[in-house]
Amino acid sequence: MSSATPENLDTFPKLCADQAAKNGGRPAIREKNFGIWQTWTWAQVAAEVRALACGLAALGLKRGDKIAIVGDNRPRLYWTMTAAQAIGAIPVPLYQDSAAKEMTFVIDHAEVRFAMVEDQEQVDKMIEIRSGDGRLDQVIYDDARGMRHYNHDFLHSFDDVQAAGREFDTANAGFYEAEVAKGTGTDTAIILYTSGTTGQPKGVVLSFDNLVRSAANGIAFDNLCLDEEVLAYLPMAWVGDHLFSFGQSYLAGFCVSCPESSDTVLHDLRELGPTYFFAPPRIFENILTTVMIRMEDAGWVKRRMFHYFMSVAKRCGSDILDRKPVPLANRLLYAIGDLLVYGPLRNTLGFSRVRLAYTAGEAIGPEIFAFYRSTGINLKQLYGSTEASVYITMQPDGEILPDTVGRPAPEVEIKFTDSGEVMFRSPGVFVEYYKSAEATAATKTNDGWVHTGDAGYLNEQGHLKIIDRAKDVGRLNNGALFAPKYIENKLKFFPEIKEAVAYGDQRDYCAVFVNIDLAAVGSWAERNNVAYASYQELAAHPQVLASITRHIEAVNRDLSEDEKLAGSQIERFLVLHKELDADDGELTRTRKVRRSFVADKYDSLVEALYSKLDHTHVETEMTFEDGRKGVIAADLQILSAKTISSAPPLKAAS
Amino acid sequence: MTQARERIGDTLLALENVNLAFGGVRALSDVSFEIREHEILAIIGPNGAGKSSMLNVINGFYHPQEGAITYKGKKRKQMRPHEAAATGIARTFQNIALFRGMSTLDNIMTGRLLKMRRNFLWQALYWGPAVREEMEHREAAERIIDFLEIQSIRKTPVGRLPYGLQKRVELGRALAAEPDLLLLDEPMAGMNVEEKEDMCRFILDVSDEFGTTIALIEHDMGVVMDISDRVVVLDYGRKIADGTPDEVRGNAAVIDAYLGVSH
Amino acid sequence: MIYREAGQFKTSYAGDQRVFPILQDRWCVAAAILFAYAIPLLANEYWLQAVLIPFLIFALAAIGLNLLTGYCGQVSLGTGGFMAVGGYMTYKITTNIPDINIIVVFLIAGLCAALVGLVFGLPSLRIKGFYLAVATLAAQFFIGWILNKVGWFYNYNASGTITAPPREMFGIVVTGPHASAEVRYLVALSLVIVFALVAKNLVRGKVGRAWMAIRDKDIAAEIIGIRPLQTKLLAFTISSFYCGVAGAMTVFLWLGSAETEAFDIFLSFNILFMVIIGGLGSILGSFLGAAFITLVPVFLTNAPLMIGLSMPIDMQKHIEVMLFGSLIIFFLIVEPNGLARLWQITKEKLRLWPFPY
Amino acid sequence: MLYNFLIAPFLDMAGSPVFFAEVVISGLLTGVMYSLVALGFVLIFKASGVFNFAQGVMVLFAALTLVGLMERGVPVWLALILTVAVMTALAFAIERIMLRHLVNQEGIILFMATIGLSYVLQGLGETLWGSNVKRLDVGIPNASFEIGGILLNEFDLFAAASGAVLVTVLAVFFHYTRIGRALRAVADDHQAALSVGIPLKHIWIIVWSVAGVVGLVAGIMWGAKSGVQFSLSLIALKALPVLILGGFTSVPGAIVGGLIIGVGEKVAEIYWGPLVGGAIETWFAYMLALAFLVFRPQGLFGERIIERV
Repeated sequence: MSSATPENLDTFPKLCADQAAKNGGRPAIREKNFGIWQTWTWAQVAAEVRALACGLAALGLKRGDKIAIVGDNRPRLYWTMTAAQAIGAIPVPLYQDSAAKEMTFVIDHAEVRFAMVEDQEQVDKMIEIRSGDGRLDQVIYDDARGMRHYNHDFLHSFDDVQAAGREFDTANAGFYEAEVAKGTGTDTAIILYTSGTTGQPKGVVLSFDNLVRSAANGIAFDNLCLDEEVLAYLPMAWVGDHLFSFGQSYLAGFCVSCPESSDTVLHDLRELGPTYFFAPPRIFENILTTVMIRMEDAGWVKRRMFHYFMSVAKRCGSDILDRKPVPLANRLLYAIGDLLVYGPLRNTLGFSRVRLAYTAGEAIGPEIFAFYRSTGINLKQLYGSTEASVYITMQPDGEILPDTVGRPAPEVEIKFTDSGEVMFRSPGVFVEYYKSAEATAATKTNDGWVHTGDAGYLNEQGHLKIIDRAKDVGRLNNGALFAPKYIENKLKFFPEIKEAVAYGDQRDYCAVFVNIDLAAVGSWAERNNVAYASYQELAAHPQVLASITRHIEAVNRDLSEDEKLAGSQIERFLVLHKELDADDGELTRTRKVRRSFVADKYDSLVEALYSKLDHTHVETEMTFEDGRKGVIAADLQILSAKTISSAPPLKAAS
Repeated sequence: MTQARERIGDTLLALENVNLAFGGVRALSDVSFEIREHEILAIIGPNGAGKSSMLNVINGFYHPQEGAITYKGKKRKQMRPHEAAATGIARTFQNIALFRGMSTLDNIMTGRLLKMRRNFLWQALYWGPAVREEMEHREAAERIIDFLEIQSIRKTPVGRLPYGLQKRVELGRALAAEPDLLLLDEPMAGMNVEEKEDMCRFILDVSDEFGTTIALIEHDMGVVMDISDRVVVLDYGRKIADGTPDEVRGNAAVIDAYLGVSH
Repeated sequence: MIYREAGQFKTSYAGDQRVFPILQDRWCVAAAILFAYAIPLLANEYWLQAVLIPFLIFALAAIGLNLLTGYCGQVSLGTGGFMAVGGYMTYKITTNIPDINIIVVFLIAGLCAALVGLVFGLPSLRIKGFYLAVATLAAQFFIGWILNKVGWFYNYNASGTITAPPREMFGIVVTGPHASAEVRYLVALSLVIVFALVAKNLVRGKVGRAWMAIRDKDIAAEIIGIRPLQTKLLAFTISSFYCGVAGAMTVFLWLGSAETEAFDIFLSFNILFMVIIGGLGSILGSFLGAAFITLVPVFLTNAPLMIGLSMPIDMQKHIEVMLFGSLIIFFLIVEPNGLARLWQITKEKLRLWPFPY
Repeated sequence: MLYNFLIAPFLDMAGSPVFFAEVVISGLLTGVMYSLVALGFVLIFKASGVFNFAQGVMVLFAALTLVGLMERGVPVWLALILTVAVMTALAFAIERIMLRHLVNQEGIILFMATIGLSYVLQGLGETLWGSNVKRLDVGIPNASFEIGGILLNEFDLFAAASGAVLVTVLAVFFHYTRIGRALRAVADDHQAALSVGIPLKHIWIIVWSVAGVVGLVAGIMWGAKSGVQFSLSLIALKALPVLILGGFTSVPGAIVGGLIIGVGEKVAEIYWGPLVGGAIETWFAYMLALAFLVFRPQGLFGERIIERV
């Protein structure tokens, strides 16, 4: 596959037709449904898209109209994107777990006229949204289950729309081809709303050129080919899924598979055995945690064998993957380990065939990263953003530095502001924030450079290292540099710690909130016969607190070795009585901590951290799983951690 | 919950003066009622009222000494249960009667057996028409699995499933036969609130999506009042009331039977 | 551990319902079959004649009985009788019409046995469990008696023994005194492979499901529309067909000549042991069980020689019987679900390796 | 042909009633012996649900032990006591080594285990006492005499009498002792038996011991009549049709069934046997029982099963 795209294949509808012509008989998309992987070839996809596009046109979708797409990853929803683009409409995918209220904002802001939704759950939201003031002209649904008695005249089933489309197509021969031909690379391909850590979501407008060029560059960089297997399980509204599961598939022609449901992703992953896999660090972390927990329950022989070979892998696994010279003895041991442990492990996790795995979005723990690489999974990091059509920097094969995010991707330039903020310029740079020129101007300069908002630097090998959000990097009152996210990530690398929130900017010292990981700590409790009735009780258990203290102190040791950050070691901390939750607004939908929101919500706790108190009382409102709200109260202990003076290593060196 | 029940149609099955006795024990005395197309009919009554016997009579497992059964407009002669099944009657059981050695999928596939036509010689070769037939029915079974949301236990031996799921699989097996009349013997017995809600939803969905006529026995009055179109009340083998949930609720005889006043 | 299932996904129901859906299993089975065909190059006459040929024949009979007992839940103690029908009918047909291909004769004899099985299956409609098991003994004894009493079955020869006459296929002698053990082994192997596949086909589809339904809950089975009599009779018929073919093979591919005593009740018991020890309701188990029951006596006979122990021959015989009985009891206690279950557990472990669950 | 089968035998019977009576009586007496063996089966099946195929070998084993002891000069009375002790010890061992580990297994597994047990007992008995045919003489008189023209044998009468005594003793045991009542309870419901206060394993040891003693009696009778050898264990195969006729759980059934089979077999053998070439006793009993079962599936004394769903 060449990276250069022929001029006339500048939109996805055109690419779709091209794939249908070139690879018509090859699988294009699969969905696990009714027990098997139902498969559509490129030729079938092209026909489906055509029927749908004509049907949408027949329903009144016009060039320039927006169509919301809401649901889990489903072939029909992906086709809707292409179908809409074919007739010049703009798809606006929404996060499927958003509440109707959150969706209303986007639907209003983007002036969405049509919605293509997955099932009854989403249809109900659309009906609610529409009941306001006549937004949304037409709503189309994929799965009719439970909607037998819905008789709203704006509701249409996918099948009906396609049937109408086929009639329309026959009646208006040449319409579809003409519409597709009208599209050009500079047209808007999609508007992706980023959830944003603060404020209202912004609609990132990406053109076909942005996406097609970026996708092609990614394909060239990693030699992606026709035979890749990809599992599409991340939200369709997220740029990564759009590029990996949609854009690159249309360019390279590989097949994308949709899991049966969000509950069966891990099982489906195991069945499918993708060759090209993307997951945020959180997922790799969860998988590793489960691996460790499951191994704890194995017999001692197996456990010993596992740990022995994991140590072998730690010693030489990454080097073998990177094709570096490794002593023969280690190579042999690794080969045995591959037979006994790594191979089976990859198999049970579904990574047997992974040629290329990426993680991005946040920093991944070095231990976690090393675990995957040493067991023979080519896991790499990339650094990207919606505004860049994903790629900013990527780790090239064989050149993996765990604490960096790699070299600039093809055709990407990067530079740094005086304050250390990373900026980039590339063909993927977004067109604008939809209907907010002001925000666009604040992010994108006139000559096409974009502010990332992240602080970082290039190391001597030319790899980018990200420290923190530029605006979050602050200073303690004593002038020491304070990078909260850097500290939080270091803490989160411990399996027992699920989330951490660090405070310190313009304070006397650094202090943190910690969230325990229920799975990891719960399993520990079970193994050690520690009884607990609730999350809250477990979080306050003295042994848990002791173990968290040890972790904090370990982080302090790490920090003490960093010249710049040695001054911001953690002095006081507490373990929160409830899990930070997106439903309570404490996390974003992509599960990033909203630091200032949390600080406001728990201001009494923050103050307690900076007081002399050794415990404090708190009452918190929370949302339960069934959507009810309630208040929980707790007495929290405030603990102190040892800090390490940073001077000795430097002095010893001099 | 009973929207669009205007589609309730003619009588599907009518029982007239049915009498059933075992040795000297009378199980049913002179019971008459009818089941109408597309409706959900609940049969209620205290323990030992003859409810299960009623279902057993309908599907041909017990043969009443007296009385007539008219099904689909024709007077039915005495028949064996498998003959009744062939006329479109399927049922579930009070004490789960799944095939414990088989997987969920296989259990549901047994519900399709009546519809499979190829003989064993084709099967022995597992070739051509036999395979095609097998695949068609697998697809039908998968639709039921999807409908009942039991995808994740497709290949699990049913013996290992928790009680609530077993009940669901049993419903699936009955549905697989695409019955005209579905008999459910205490479909929600022993379930927790959440499982009951699921089961109610499935029963209503079955009625909605497939238009199946359903007769069910249930003890949970809340459920009965919620989902049924009509209720028949039995006590000591006799019918003491028959009507809409609201009518039955106010019936003095029913109240007596449940409070044990009149006996 | 050896499994690499990731990526072996199914895009059609046909793929999902294959006999061996996992690639590695298919390789193993293919390798095993190849090896089985290569065995004559490695094994000597003794092994073929005393171990491998009887193993194959017993495996076939065990599959037959497993269809009836393991899948359809009807216990039968008449296996020996049905095998005898197969043996005698083959003799009768091939001595009277020598031109019919001997394999075809096996099949016809199997059909005769099937017919007899059908008749003796009739009581299964009314009686169940041990009553039925004992009733099938009637078949065992009656068949043995009638084959002995009616000279027609053994062509009125003086000794009452049936002897396999030489018969050729493709110019190679496959039965009779001059047929080599290798040839007989290969013929038996091919027949067993074909019939094992047919059995698997039967049990994985409609017929097998109906049988298992009857086995697991006969009342529920009838209520969902399965006709109990037809289903049970089909099981008896097919099971007896398998036993009949196995009986024909016993005489023609293994013993060379036989009397009804070769098919006595202890043979019936032994086949039932194979089914139980191998695993009820498993075709693979039938093979494992047959291997166990065939190999244990061979081992017990040879073990004292191997460790240099010598004792009076009758004493050794008694001890053998005792150990055989003890082993069976031991095995039933340790794994009442049979070797197939053991294999299944092992396989599950291998698939999950290195995880314990 | 039809005449030979359907009419001639009956004419023969009518033609010589004394001979017919002798045949019937000898059948009844053989039937008593069948009953004795069947009784052992029923006891164990009733109390533990085990279809004990090894009952036949237990008969052999008991007889072998008795003969073996007597051959070594042990007096009859002591040999009898010792044999009873051995059978009890055997019951104990069986419970300990085998049954205890097979609790809650399916009937067929238990049945197969008893076939295994029969191999063990057979091997053990023959290893200990040798496999040659032995004569058993415990001093039962064996003279013939005539009553009303019918020839009778003292031995047979003695056997019938012992059978009757044994049955009576058992009946008393079951009805009037605490253990007996517990045994009956356990047949109906294991839980109920526990509430009587006797542990299941004791119950099992007791029934197996009793079955061993019953086996000993049967062994003495059969052994004295036809010598003690391996074929004695095949007597079990004779008792099986009795079981399906009388019902697996019915003591009266075992007795009546035994008598029916004994008479039926004898009569058939004498009057029809020659017509088909003889040796029909291997299967006749089965066919008789089978024919019977088709009309009454639960056996003579079994309870009618009302199936419920």
